[in-house]
Amino acid sequence: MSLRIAPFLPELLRSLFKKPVTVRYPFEKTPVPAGFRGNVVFDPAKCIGCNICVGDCPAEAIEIIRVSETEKKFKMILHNDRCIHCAQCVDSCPTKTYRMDGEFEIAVLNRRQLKIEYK
Amino acid sequence: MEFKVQLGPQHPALHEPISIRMTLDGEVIRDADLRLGYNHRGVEKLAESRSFIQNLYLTERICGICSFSHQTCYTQGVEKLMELVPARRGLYIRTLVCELERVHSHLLWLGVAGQEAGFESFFMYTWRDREVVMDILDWISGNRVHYSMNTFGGVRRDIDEMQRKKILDTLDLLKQRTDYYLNLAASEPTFVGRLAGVGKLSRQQAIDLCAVGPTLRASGVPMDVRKDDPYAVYDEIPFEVSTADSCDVLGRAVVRVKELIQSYRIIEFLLKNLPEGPFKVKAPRKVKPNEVYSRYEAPRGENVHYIKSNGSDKPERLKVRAPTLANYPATIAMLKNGFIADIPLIFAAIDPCICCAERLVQLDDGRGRGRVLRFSELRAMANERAKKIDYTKREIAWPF
Amino acid sequence: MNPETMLETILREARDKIREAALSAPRRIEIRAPREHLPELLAWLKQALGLAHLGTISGVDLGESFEVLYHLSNADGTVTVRVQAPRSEPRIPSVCSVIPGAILYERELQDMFGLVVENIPDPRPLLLADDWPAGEYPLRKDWTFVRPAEVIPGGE
Amino acid sequence: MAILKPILYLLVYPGLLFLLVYSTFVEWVDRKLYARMQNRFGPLHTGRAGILQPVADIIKLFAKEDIVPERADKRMFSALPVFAMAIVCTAALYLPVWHYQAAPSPISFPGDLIVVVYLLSLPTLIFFLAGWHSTNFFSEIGGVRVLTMLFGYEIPLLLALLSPAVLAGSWRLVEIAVFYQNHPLLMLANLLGFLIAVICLQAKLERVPFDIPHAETEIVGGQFTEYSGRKLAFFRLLGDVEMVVGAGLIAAVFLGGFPGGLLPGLAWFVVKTLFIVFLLAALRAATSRIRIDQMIAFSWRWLAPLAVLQLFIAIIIKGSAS
Repeated sequence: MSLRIAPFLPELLRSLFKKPVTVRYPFEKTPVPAGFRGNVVFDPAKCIGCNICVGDCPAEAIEIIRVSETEKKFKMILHNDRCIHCAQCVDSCPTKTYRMDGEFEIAVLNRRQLKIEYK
Repeated sequence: MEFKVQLGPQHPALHEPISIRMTLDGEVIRDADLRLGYNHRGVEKLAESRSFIQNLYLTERICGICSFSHQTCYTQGVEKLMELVPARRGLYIRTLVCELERVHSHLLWLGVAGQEAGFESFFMYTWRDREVVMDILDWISGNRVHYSMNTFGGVRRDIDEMQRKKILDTLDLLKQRTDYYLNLAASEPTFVGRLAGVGKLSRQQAIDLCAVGPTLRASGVPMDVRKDDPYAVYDEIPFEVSTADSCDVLGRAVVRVKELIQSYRIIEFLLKNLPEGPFKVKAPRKVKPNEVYSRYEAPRGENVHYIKSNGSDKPERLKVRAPTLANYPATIAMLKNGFIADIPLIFAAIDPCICCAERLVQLDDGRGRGRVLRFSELRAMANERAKKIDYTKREIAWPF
Repeated sequence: MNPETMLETILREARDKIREAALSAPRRIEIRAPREHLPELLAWLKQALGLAHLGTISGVDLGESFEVLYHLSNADGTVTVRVQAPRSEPRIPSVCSVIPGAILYERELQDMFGLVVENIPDPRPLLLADDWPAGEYPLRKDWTFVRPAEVIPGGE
Repeated sequence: MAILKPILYLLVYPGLLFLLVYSTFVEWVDRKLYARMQNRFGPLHTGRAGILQPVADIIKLFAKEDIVPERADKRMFSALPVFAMAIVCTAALYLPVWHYQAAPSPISFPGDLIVVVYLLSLPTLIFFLAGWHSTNFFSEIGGVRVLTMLFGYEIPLLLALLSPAVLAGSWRLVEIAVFYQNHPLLMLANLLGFLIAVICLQAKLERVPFDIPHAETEIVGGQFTEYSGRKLAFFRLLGDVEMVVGAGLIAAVFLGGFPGGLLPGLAWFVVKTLFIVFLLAALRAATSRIRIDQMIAFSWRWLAPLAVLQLFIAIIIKGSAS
């Protein structure tokens, strides 16, 4: 291929009259895809306390605590500051207790606010 | 007169920390040395205390750009240890994501090459079109960077008919744009002038220094793990290994663009021949004592994982060798007798991924100190240290 | 040349340099060799079988001894050369004279396992920090990392 | 009144006030054009369509901490940005915007073309000194590159500016401009020289493809590596003012100046300088940075001979006309 003078120029000049492709993010948002892995959501009613998710979680972000001695009731503490959003808990759970939502703006100023309790 | 200079670990041309120490003679580099170790995370040691499933996500996080490469390399190694035959549809989808990742990585590289050469418009355009691939990966896997698609025995998500059609449609746009960039990069005089003849690495040098990937292939050695040691379903797919004979940065760019075109062919083949059936099979949790040497052709070259199991659910040893580490000796050879102006290009031409290459031991990560340093304290520490250094004005050669 | 003929050639012509050799998996050959003849063996493999590409050098801590694996590849397969060095005398010869690209892997071995690579052209530490204490080799099994308690910045 | 006019001239138009305001506007235009050519928005949020973004950048820099390296020559280090700014602003006063032959400007004199070119090459020297006095390796390399590049583009620029002057038979900017207003067709004779001058101006402004002295991927910030805060703000503003003055000079010499007195002259000034800024922005977008040896080779192999050719064309036309 031979060298030409300013081969890029036609495309550049065309772009001058096109709408920019930049998404003005905080003002307009693109929708997240259907299978997006956002925050972990836990359904305490379905949990059987098998603790597979605790063992499989690569980030050690899940704690399952038994609420009462007599009943099979559990609560989950999610350390969202450690969570890496891999959704392994969704795959590992035998009773489909977990799902992922589409939220991605989860940054906060205080890290402690990311500790979430599901009862 | 010669003088010694240190580039990095913080430098605008280096997107990640690495230090190049050079002996300069005016603008010419006489000698170069690399200092590594600014980005240690202790992945290999950590992997020994994690279960196989947890390591799936640990290996993925060795690198951001080639996350799927490391994960796939690890996954297929563990599958061999488990003596597990993955589902065929799963393997097709896995290969599809591999190739999509290659496309996104090579488009990214084209942009980086443009940026390092000061060709900002080229950078903006290639990255704009890279978003198309990122969107495809987004549809398939849910997220843009860490796809988390692999699991032992197949993949975690199926792709449906609509996604298949959508990918095939967008592929045409990508093909067209890649052709345009190939023409553009090969005909813009200032860009070609910067790339041609820079960073020479002869065929023999490339082989001796164990270079991998496009760096090796641009020196005329047709080594590609996909052909030499086929994994996943590459033995069923028709494609060609791209090489170039010019042994310089331009050759490496050409190899990458040719690979892009091959990748489009592969993606098209995969989508048209996608077999029916399950996309994953059930995997055992424990692994028999054995060892495996898993190879994978990442966008940057041959990626290697050596995994040894001891019968428990944790690996005995996981050794990771990322392509960038293998290319460092070749980089030093390329830097010698080059110009300062060529450093960013030569360095970018191996497509360095420093966080990939360094993954070993962590000493203190700030968190381990038990206290958090304030900015003022850091500054006081730096001043304290600076006072101890004897600054005598360097003797500098007048270059004329 | 397929892996089977490669194995035959190795068994036939390099008998004196190896202990045993076998096919371990498809396209994978394993050779056990004494560490003394390592550079000669690698030079022979490179010259006779074209095994010029060193994938990596993996070190494994077996307790009593260290195992060092040299993964060599050509277009037909991968040959893993396995040598052992006892913990009391952790020395292996350098292969940089045969394969110059091995230098970084050998330096990494020195850092991580405390193996002494004899005749290495460049013995400086590769990956560890400048103020890393001497005699600590992180990838040995007896080196354990105690994870410090997590501190969340910002106080209670 | 007789005193008021020079004061207005110095401080308001085309002096300091106009120059500073207009140069920030020109920077905005340049950034916006560059961004739109790359399919981006460019500055967007400060002011209407980001028009105040350059001002905001300068204000931000003024508010930042100002660090002088310990080993640097402190007086030189601090004085250089102010010197450079003063020199370029002085050069602006010679541009024939307000004054015409009927009412010449207070400082216009026969031969001011040479003075403007000279004043415009002084900042280059100051860049070199700034780099050299920073005692930083990257600054020194940048400073040396600045000087090396000066030898590349200065001669072609001077030769290219000479040919319209030869054709007009004067060395005074006003007279050159008036000559081409009266003979607009002769402007075409200088087309080649105009293109050379635009390319050389790009090199003088150290913009892509000639941003070699402060190529950030190679030598960080070049001669400005150690500069921060107010001093860096001065250097940044200097670049914008230099762009206005350079564009104004080329417009005055090649494009027939700014006829019609105060307001039409102002309009012409804006139109013609923006046209040149557009050319500069397009050149910046369409090329990649070249190496210093390639730059020198290019300017001596192509620019200088072509500028000489242009000069011959001018002399031949001049000879055949008289």
